[in-house]
Amino acid sequence: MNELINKVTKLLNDKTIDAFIGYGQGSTDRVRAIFARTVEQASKLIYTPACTFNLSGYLLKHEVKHLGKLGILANVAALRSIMQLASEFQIKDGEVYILFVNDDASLTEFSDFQSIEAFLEKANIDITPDEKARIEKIEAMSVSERWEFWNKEFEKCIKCYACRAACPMCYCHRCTTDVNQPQWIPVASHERGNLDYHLMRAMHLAGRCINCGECANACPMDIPLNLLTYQLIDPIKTGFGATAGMKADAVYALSTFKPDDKENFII
Amino acid sequence: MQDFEPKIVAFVCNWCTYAGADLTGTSRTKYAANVKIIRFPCTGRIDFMILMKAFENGADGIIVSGCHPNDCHYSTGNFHARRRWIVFRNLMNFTGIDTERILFSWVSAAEGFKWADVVNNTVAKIREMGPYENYNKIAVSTLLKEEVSNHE
Amino acid sequence: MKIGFYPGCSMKGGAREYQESVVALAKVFDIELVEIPDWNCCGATAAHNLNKELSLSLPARIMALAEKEGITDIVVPCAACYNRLSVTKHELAEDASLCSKVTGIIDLKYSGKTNILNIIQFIDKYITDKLEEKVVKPFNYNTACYYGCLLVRPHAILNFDRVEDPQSMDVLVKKSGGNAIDWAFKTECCGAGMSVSRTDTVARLSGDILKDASDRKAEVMVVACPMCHSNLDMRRPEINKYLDEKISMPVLYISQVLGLAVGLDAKTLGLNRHMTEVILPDKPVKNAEPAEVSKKVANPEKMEA
Amino acid sequence: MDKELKILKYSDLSKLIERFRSKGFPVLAPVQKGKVIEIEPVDTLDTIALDVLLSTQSAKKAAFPKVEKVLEYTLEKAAVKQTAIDPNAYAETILFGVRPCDASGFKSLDAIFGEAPSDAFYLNKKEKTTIISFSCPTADDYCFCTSVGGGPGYTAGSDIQFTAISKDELLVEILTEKGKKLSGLFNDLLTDASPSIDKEKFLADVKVVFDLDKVISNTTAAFNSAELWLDQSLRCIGCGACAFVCPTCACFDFQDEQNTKKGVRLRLWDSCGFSLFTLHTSGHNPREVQSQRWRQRIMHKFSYMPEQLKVLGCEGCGRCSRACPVDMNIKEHLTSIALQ
Amino acid sequence: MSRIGVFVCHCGENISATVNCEKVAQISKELKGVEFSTDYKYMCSDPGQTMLKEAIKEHKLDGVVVAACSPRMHEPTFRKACSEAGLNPYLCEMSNIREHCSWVHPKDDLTTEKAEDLVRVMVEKVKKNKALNSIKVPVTKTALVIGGGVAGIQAALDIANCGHKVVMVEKQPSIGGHMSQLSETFPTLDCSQCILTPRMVEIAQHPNITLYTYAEVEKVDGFIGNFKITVRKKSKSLDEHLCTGCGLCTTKCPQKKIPNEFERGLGFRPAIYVPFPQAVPNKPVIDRENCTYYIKGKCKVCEIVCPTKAIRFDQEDELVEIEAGAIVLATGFDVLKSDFFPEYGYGKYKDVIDGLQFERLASASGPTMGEIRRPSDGQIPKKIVFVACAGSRDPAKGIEYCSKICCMYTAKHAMLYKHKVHDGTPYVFYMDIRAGGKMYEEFVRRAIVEDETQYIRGRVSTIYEKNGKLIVKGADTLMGAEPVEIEADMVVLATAGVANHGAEALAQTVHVSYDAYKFFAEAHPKLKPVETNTAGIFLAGACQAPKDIPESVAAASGAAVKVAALFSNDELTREPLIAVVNRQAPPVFSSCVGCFLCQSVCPYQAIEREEIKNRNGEVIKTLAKVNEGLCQGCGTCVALCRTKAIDIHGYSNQQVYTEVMALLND
Repeated sequence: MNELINKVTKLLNDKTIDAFIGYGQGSTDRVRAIFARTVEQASKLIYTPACTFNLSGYLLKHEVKHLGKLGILANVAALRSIMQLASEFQIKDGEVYILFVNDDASLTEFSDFQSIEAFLEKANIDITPDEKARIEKIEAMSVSERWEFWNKEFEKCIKCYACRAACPMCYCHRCTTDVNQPQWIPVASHERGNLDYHLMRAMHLAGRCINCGECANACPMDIPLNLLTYQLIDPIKTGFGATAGMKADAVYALSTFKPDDKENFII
Repeated sequence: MQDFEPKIVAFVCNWCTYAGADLTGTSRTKYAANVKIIRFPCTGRIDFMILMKAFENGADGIIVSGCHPNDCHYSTGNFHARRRWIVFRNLMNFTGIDTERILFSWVSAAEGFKWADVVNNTVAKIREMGPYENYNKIAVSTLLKEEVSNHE
Repeated sequence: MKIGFYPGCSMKGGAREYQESVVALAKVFDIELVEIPDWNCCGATAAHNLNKELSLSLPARIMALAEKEGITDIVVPCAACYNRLSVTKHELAEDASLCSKVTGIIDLKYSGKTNILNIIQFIDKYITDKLEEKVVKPFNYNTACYYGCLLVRPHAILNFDRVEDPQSMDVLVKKSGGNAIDWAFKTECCGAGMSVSRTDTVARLSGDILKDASDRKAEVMVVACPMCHSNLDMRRPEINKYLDEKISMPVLYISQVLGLAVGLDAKTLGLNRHMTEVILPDKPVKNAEPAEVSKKVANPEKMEA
Repeated sequence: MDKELKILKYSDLSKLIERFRSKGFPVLAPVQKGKVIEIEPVDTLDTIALDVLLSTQSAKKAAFPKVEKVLEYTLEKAAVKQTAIDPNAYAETILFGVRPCDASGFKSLDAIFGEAPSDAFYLNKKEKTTIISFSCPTADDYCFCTSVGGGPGYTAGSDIQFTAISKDELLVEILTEKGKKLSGLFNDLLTDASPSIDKEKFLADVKVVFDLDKVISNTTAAFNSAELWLDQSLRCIGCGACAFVCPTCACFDFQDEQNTKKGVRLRLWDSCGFSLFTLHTSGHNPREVQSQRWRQRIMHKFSYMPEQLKVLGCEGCGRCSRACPVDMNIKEHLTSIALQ
Repeated sequence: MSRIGVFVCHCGENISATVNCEKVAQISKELKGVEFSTDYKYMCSDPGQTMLKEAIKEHKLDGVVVAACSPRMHEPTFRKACSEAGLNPYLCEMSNIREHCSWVHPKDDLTTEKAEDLVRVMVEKVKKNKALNSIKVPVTKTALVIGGGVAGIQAALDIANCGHKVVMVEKQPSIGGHMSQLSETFPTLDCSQCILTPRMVEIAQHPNITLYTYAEVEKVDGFIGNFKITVRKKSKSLDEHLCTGCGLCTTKCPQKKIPNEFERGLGFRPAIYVPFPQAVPNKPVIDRENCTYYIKGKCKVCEIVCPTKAIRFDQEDELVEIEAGAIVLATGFDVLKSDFFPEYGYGKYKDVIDGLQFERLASASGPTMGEIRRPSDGQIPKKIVFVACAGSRDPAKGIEYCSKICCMYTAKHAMLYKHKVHDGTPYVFYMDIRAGGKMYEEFVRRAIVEDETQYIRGRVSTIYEKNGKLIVKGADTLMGAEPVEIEADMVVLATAGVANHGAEALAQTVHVSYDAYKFFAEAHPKLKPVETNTAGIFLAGACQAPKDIPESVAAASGAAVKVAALFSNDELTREPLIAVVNRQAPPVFSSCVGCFLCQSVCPYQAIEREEIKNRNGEVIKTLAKVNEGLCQGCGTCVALCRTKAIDIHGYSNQQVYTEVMALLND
């Protein structure tokens, strides 16, 4: 932890960065994002096993960007977010100073996107066995059981859009939900409005989701939203050979094709 | 269920399937009147959300059809559409939307008979399956009809 | 490995040696052939001219019986039986109402999922891979492979080999160490349908076949059909009379050729049952070295050295 | 009216629900659903989660649901034909087992919706809702009701309040005429309570953490302190979770849903945290950045409402902090404002 | 409030026989926003159109729905009529109640209801239509002709003679195509090369024509009037400017035994070669696959003997960029590979040859100097069998269609044979004789009557060799299906004409469609025989279907006229049904977030980047922008766009959404 604080202090002092996005102590048993702009603030940086959430979404937040040159403490999910955002022209190489805490508490700094790509090649990017089991459990249901299951989940949704706000890939200034000519997605949080919203979001994240799970973590109503996008990861990988957030210059799986893409349902 | 006339919407591309359906007409091949066509320039233009809109507005079945691979008027639109459908179908299936109610097909401008077959088979299948009760419960019309409720 | 075996009438009569050789060959490769219990006539030659439903019900029953036993592959060495079973499977798959009618007649469950294998398909599926390593006595003869009609036609249904110039037996003969000759009568008619009624026609048709093979220096002819065999073998006196020439070329089943190559003796393979005496003089083996060794020699580095 | 004190045997509680239901009153109560606790219609006591700290969402939806139909219309050749929704078409309802902060939250909503022109949809529902609250035996670090004038046994807004005084007995405070009327249904189960019972003994200990007057005055003064708001809200991601779980947030949006023939007008929850909340058609947004939206949230609750409606916009339930995905802790932020 | 007019057409009785048109018009009148509604016998007729125009003026209509036939048929007609009445043509839509309704459903209420539905959908759609103006694009007055056979030559010369530039790209080292291989041509028996080679020379010398031989089209971008083509000029290992075409290198090359493609394998050529003596350009290329230098690294005999030092062993392929306004495809055909017929022994027996090989044998410049000698031993065949329909009209093993040219050239072959081998007997096995054409039937009669060709109506079952003879077994169906056996000395197979090898890949490169046989597809079989479905790309010759020389030349001239017509204007008017990125006032500028995922879906590279700068010149936002000239309006980007920042005119989000709404809510 000291190494991190020392490093960030140095970066701030020598003006390499103007602000550093890291973790700090939060309410009671929580950790939260902090934005160290001074040495004093940097001394509040912590790194504990609870520091698991993906900070990368802040890189595109208007007010955070205005703090100046940013540094960030990135975990694997954040690194993948950065790669994906780079492939969508939202972050440029060298724009952000990226630190990573290794298992032995030492720090890795990434000089460029290429080094992140090399790092990610060896990193564990899979969804957890628990998440996998939950997906399999749903897949094992009948069609109508699945409909019932999701209907029950979506019923709870209050359309607070915490999932969207927490997702690093949901950076559109004008989400489809906000488009009202035509009103593709009903604003109301009734069953239809909720189903439309969540399917739309899952579809828009298909091939872009880097399985950080922030959507589900953010949901105050405890809807397992992450499973919607997670279950598309495997088909996209096996079907199209694409995995999101691995390369800064990747072509999006759904804006390319192979003439021999396999399907078994088109007659 | 005897009198059930399924409502089926067909989303087709202008160059192949729409022209194929024109040929069905020119050949005077008969098919069921339940299917109504909405014309798109290309299958690549067909947004997945429009399929959801069709179900929400009471469609019991959907046909999506365009040019065979390599035959796209715009050369690659149908390839992109195919990927999108592969993914969307996966998602629909996972969320319990009945993928049996959406038929995807390639019907070329020369396949007037195939179009009649596609329509007739789909109508027969949906007729057998009955109205799409699950989706009808949350359809637009349901909200419009519904009495004022106390608690959502 | 449990593979179904449908002998049909020939294997139990005129072509006993065919069955004997198939079973013996399978045994060499540790394959157990299970005769389908309570099998019946396939209806070949006559039934489909007389009564379509009967002609389909007979083979359907055979396949249904196999299904009941949990058999997925049926080996049908007789080309006529193979043809009937395959055609039935095809017709019932194409026409659901016909299928339900036929299953009603046979009163058995029929799914149409059983694989029908002719002798070559059987060998290709289970034996060919291991054939070359088991060859101990290469079948070193000029061999004319004769396919006849029922094995490859109609192509649309059987989808087996090239209709006009089939190659599958030629490949097997080559793998057994033989020289499959190029000749023109591979699929000419042998006259099977007139085997009994018009022996003069048989003599002419089969005679032309034997004559062409003989002219092209064939030492032995290979077949995969009991009808072909009986015409080419049993009708030899009539043929020789028609040709005015004595052709002593023996006619073997493909299973016998492979059997000889893997070292089975003539008796086991039933060679003694042929009408035309099987005389195959020992010949010096040209290429005694196993294939793998020859590959090594072909290594360019070694050659340079 | 003066409050009446009674005792109810815990074992008779289930009879209450049975009687309410047999009279045809819908009963809304907290129900545990996985990790969340929702306020839902119930039929029996055993489905009610009484020993939980708080429901995830507040109880406001009893009178202010997340989706509410307010108008129906048909599009005819020449004109639009409207059919008004009768706001009175709402059954007498019992809101049961909620916490004092939920009940007192309705005070703020009453003030907002009661202001002219008054909102018949809300007021009628509220009028027909009888609230039976349960005082709080426990609290957590997010609770700060005592700092904003409430408390674990706060009775304002409740028609009846129950307090567990032993394993078997509940103290029943009948607080309003509405409560009195409803208690007629279970008078037979009540016995008189000794006036000497010290209710406070059975309540959670919630410390006062800031000076409310300071918060109000400092907030009002801090309108132009952009740095303060930015500093507090840098991590805010602009979702609406805080507003939607809040017992006093009352902002709403109208949306028409229609096909080519007919349509309905719906009232939906909205949140000042959304960037679109104040977006003008021109593209101009008076609250362009998140810190301005955060300022609005705090100022509305602690400056504008006290000033204009004479009520505070906060009950100190802490739901917003618990629901916040990025740990925006309102108690902490208010404390720091008080110390400015 | 909309003022929409609905016009329901009876189409004589084509629609009214099953649809109650009066009722459709009546019901439509009740729809919100419909100001006027009527039905009429023939909307497309002059009085019909006049009625439409008058109604637009009289009722001040701001939208029109014509319920009639397919919009693919008459949309332009009615849009033009609207335009003439002062209504923006893009405020007119058609409901297809003929092809999609009256013709495919029986006469009953459901059919009329469907027609009502289809009209309602378009009424709602047209409310969301926007007035649009057509787009003008400049035309580059250069044509690219792909293929240098007789069709390509004709098209190129015709276009060039109209005063336009032409670039011709030919895959082979010389132009000339199949026609240059032919001996004499039917039905006149004039020498093929004598009539072709002057035109080949004309190509080489024409000031408006640039010729690239040994070159292939690699990439085609752009659109009508503005194609950008990348051509790969394969290395000839030769400096063409220095080479004088003296031919010394070809005589000295030590590699002499390479089967000669031009002679269809009946002769040999060296590794550095000119395909045939009259080749254009008459300069050699090195066939690197067979050149000793490229294989073993030493030789260079040609370089040593070359008097002008023109050999370039290290020459690399060159990529040439061409800008053209139109493309003519003239890539010709190929003959069916004969291994479809193992029973005919092609490839197994040297004396079984195909028709093109026979052409070479009969050609005065061929391997036998025009004498008919069989390949195996050079003997003159006394009995020769021609097998017509070797692959054609044979769905089982060959191709389903008739190759059209074989009947004629087989008759010609028989005649040429008889003219050269007077004591020989030609036999022809045929299915039918198809000799439609000027002087064609007479020509065949001559082969039968004057040249005593034995025509046998029946198919050949098998051909095998016996004692140096080819035994041809067949049946004579006119003689009671008697089996026929002919002991022939040589057999010529009239193998089917098929699409060129690589036609499919080329079609995909230039973005044209092709039929099941891989022949390029015309836009309309009758009315647009030389156009493709891709605007600005035309067809000439046998790349479209088997054609003989006169037909190929006629089609080529047709295509040339189409090109010339296109080039007659400096600008081209295009439909404005294209994608567009929304723009809004600052500080938003657009709902586009600049993720550019749309860029890679665009088949036309029409998505560009637009940088929005502040007053200090700093980039504050990067947005997608659609190039109007390049966009063809497929809309694939629209479906992909998450913020719905891209929309497409004519099929906008509002329009398709409304259509679904209207269709399902009656």
